[in-house]
Amino acid sequence: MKKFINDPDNVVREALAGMAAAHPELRVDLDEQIIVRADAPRPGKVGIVSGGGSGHEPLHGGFVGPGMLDAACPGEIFTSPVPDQILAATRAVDGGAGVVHIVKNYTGDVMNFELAAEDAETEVESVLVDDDVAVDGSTWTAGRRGTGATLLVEKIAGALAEEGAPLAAVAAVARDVNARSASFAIALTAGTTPAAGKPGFDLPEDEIEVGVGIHGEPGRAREKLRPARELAARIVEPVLAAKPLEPGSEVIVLVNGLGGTPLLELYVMFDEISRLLAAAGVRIARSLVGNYVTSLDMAGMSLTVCRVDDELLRLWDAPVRTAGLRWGA
Amino acid sequence: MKKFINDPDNVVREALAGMAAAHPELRVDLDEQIIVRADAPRPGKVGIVSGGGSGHEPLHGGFVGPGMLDAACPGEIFTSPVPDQILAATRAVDGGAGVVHIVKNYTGDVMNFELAAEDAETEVESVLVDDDVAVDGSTWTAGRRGTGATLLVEKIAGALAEEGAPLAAVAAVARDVNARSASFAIALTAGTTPAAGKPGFDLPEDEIEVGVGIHGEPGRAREKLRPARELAARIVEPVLAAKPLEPGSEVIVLVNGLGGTPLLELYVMFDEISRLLAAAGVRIARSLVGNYVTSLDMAGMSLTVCRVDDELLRLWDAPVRTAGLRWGA
Amino acid sequence: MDAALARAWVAAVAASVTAHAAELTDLDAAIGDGDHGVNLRRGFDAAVAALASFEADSAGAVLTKTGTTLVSKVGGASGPLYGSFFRALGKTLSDDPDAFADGLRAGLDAVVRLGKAEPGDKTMVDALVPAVDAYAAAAPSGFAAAATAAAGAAADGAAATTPLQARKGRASYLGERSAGHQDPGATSTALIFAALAGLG
Amino acid sequence: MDAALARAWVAAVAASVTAHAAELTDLDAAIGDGDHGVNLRRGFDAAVAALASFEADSAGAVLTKTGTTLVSKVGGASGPLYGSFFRALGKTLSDDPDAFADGLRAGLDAVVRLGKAEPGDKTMVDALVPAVDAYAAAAPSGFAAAATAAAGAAADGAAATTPLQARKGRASYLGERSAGHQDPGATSTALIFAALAGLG
Ligand SMILES: Nc1ncnc2c1ncn2[C@@H]1O[C@H](COP(=O)(O)OP(=O)(O)O)[C@@H](O)[C@H]1O
Ligand SMILES: Nc1ncnc2c1ncn2[C@@H]1O[C@H](COP(=O)(O)OP(=O)(O)O)[C@@H](O)[C@H]1O
Ligand SMILES: [Mg+2]
Ligand SMILES: [Mg+2]
Ligand SMILES: [Mg+2]
Ligand SMILES: [Mg+2]
Repeated sequence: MKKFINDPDNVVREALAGMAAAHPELRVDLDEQIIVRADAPRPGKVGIVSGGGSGHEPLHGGFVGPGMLDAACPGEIFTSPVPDQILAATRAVDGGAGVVHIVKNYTGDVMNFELAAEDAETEVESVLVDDDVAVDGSTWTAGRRGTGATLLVEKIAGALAEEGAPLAAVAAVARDVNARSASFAIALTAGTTPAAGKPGFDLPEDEIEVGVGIHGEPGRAREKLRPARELAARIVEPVLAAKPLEPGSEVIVLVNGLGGTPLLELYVMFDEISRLLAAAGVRIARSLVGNYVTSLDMAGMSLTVCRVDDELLRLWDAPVRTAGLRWGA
Repeated sequence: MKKFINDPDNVVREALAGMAAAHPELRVDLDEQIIVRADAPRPGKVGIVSGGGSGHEPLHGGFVGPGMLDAACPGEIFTSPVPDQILAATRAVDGGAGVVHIVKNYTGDVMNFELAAEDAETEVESVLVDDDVAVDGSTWTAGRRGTGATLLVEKIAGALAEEGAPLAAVAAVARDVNARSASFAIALTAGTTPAAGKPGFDLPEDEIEVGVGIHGEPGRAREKLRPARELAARIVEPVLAAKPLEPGSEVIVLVNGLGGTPLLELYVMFDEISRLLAAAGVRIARSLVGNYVTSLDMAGMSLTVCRVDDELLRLWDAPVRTAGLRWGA
Repeated sequence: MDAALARAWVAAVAASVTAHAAELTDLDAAIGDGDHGVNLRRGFDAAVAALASFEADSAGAVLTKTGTTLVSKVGGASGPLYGSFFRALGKTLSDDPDAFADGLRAGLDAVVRLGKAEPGDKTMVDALVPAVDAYAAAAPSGFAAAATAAAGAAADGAAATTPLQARKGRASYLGERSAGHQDPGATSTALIFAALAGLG
Repeated sequence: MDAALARAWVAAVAASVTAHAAELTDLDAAIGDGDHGVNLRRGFDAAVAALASFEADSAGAVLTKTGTTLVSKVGGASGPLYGSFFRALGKTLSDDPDAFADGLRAGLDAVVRLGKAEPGDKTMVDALVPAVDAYAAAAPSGFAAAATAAAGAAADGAAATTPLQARKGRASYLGERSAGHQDPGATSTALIFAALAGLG
């Protein structure tokens, strides 16, 4: 394993210290292990807290700031945060209007956020993100995973909260964005966690994992590597199957790198994907191409498509000022 | 080789098509192979053109837009653009006030930009970027390479040009930023070009290349992998040796990923580097942590330090609206 | 169970998960995210450290503290689950230090309440249920015999997860591909009961 | 040299750089950026394509067009250098179709003017200089003999770059580590002269 680390056990803490040094506009509490917007809590504003395992940067810490999250609580790598962190973050952003927890649907995240919400001194609305259509939502699984749509949920809910909307409305728009979103991912290589010290799985030179999540786990199936055009079709098909889009639908598209894939290749994929969506009569209203919801150094990409209306687009376009996403401010 | 591509020969063209689809606010000319700001040419505004081989994304195409570049001309992967492209870009942004060419100091880039400048119908000022202090600038080499400082030069010159400054002033500030900057890079693994299909060099699990550039070439020396703390010292030392900084100096720091290194690790390195700079009495006025000047999927990072004054900071802080760098707009 | 035995158990579990950390992590890498060994090592090391400065004269207090520490330090799925297990066990023992079988049952109930897994879902529950049952059945023969029976049942339960397809936790995302691998959480449950048996 | 022979030469170079693309790329990967083979294949394929629709009855026009196409299609260091070489050669032949030795000299001068490399810098110049000299020396014996002499000298010149430390181009960044590898550009120069000799 070759990584810029000192000790696998301290990576998250040291990276947090780095964030603190790089972003004086954030309040980073190394003891509580949380990242908080400098001006939190804002009286009367609904607080938005998210968090999850580390290794997905810029998610979530890179999305703390005006127009998006009020706080993030990063767990150890690929390990959900503990209730203490979540509680500390909830307290730090509680401006008296309640707090939304944006929780990616993983057993560990759900349970830890649940324990924290039970102990919270303010009203908490938990919003589950479960956009990954590679996993079916039947009782045979822990349910769909939360992946790329998390960014959209955080951005749009963050914009509404910034406008002063009440708790129920912020939670509702977050759930709405999740319900409108579908994601699917492909990995070309496994990522390496500092603790494991070796790739999560081995893949032959001509094989890929299809339907992977963002925790280095193998996907739903192993398939042959194919040209970008065919991979794009492989990825668009389940997304459209899960959330059929009528011709004329407007969508936000996120072509997201999993950490080890060059931007150049993400744009090649965006080219293919945009053709396929156009062929399906879908209009790309907004798009984002880059590494946003990563899985350490995994080579691969995910597609997230979210059907939007004018109000959601307005909230998407609203100013946001964070380390990882910034416009209009 | 595992990549999201169709055909190695078409990657650059297809990625450009993807940029065109993802960024309707840009004008992408697939025939001329250039990316141009939608409102170019702006009468009376100095045009800024940069370019170089592809594989360094978001550099340069991701830096086209208000407050930064007016046009970029991406060459084939790791291959400088040809004079025709550069000329087309120069024409497209010529608003009558002359055009600045920002050229990274590589033999191929220098010669191709030179041929284009000879044929240009407008006044052209060429600015060479040569910040990589791993290479000595003696007559024994082609001179120092242009790497991370390119981003700073493009940002600051772009801000001044946006304000309507004349050609000589824009070129002068660009040269000044370059002169104030020093960079040094370390690679943990080699990147893979689509054409070569295999990593540019082999590295044992416990070795790194020190003093690498951004074209997959081996570095100045092969050394043992060490903890982040020691690697930070290894990288800060030559930078400070090349551009000694008096205690109290203010700097912009860019901790830049080479493409295959997780953001988490870049923040660990930023933590270490900021401590070393603080110990040297240097004040980090602004910083940027992320993948900006990449070398495909190379795992590694570079440090760029640029000593600034109030005027340079003002220009750095000025609004910029591009795919890869955005604030205040 | 008294405080000293409870402390010894926690210390033995900490030693065991440290010794088996790589194995647990490898099992988790195969069908999960490769952190189970690290998670438990971090958690039980923290529990041992917390207990070192914790004055308690009852097993109930020791195990409740252990559970609270696990919840605060582990994260992931196993943190709240094992944390709740030890908290519920500790609470039962605080009421009645001799009700170890009941305490184990309360711990199991807490795990099921939180995680909603059933036997056969390929989780720690597949080791926990037979272990708790075996302990209860053998309890009349005394602690040592009951702990030994529980350890054997937990090991068998863990081994029996191998052919199963997971229906809970991260392994469920793999669908049929989760079959053929032993569940990491069931494996660590077996270690916890082996440590208990080792006290006897 | 007439137009047909010039076309045949360019076609032969295109075939040769295609056949040797991997080798050139490997040489460039060792001390450069691994694109020299791809660059030249792209450039000479484009030259062949451009010539197919280019009506020209003189070697001068054919080679000037070749040079212009290389400049427009190759990029990198080798594009402007080889482009200038062929343009200068073509221009000389346009004035005097028999002045091939002078044309080569003019091409070499153009390369040196643009790239400022001296012999011993470990560049294409190390193959070009001996090739141009050898051609001039053997020119009295006729084209075939001169081309053969030039090809041999270019190959020797290319081989002689191996021990050198580069002082120009990307390989110079490697310092001492550039020694021990043959220069890719000198190698492609040898291919260009081998193609010339093959026409005879
Ligand atoms: N819903 C559940 N109920 C009971 N046990 C579960 C449940 N989900 C997961 N587990 C157990 O947790 C183990 C994984 O723990 P760990 O790797 O530490 O957490 P994570 O899955 O969050 O990375 C699994 O092997 C399984 O035994
Ligand atoms: N200044 C120079 N003068 C002459 N030849 C040069 C010079 N710089 C580089 N070269 C030649 O160019 C070759 C590399 O060409 P190529 O790989 O196509 O371009 P790049 O170096 O831009 O990737 C080198 O092997 C060398 O022979
Ligand atoms: Mg985990
Ligand atoms: Mg090149
Ligand atoms: Mg796990
Ligand atoms: Mg090259």
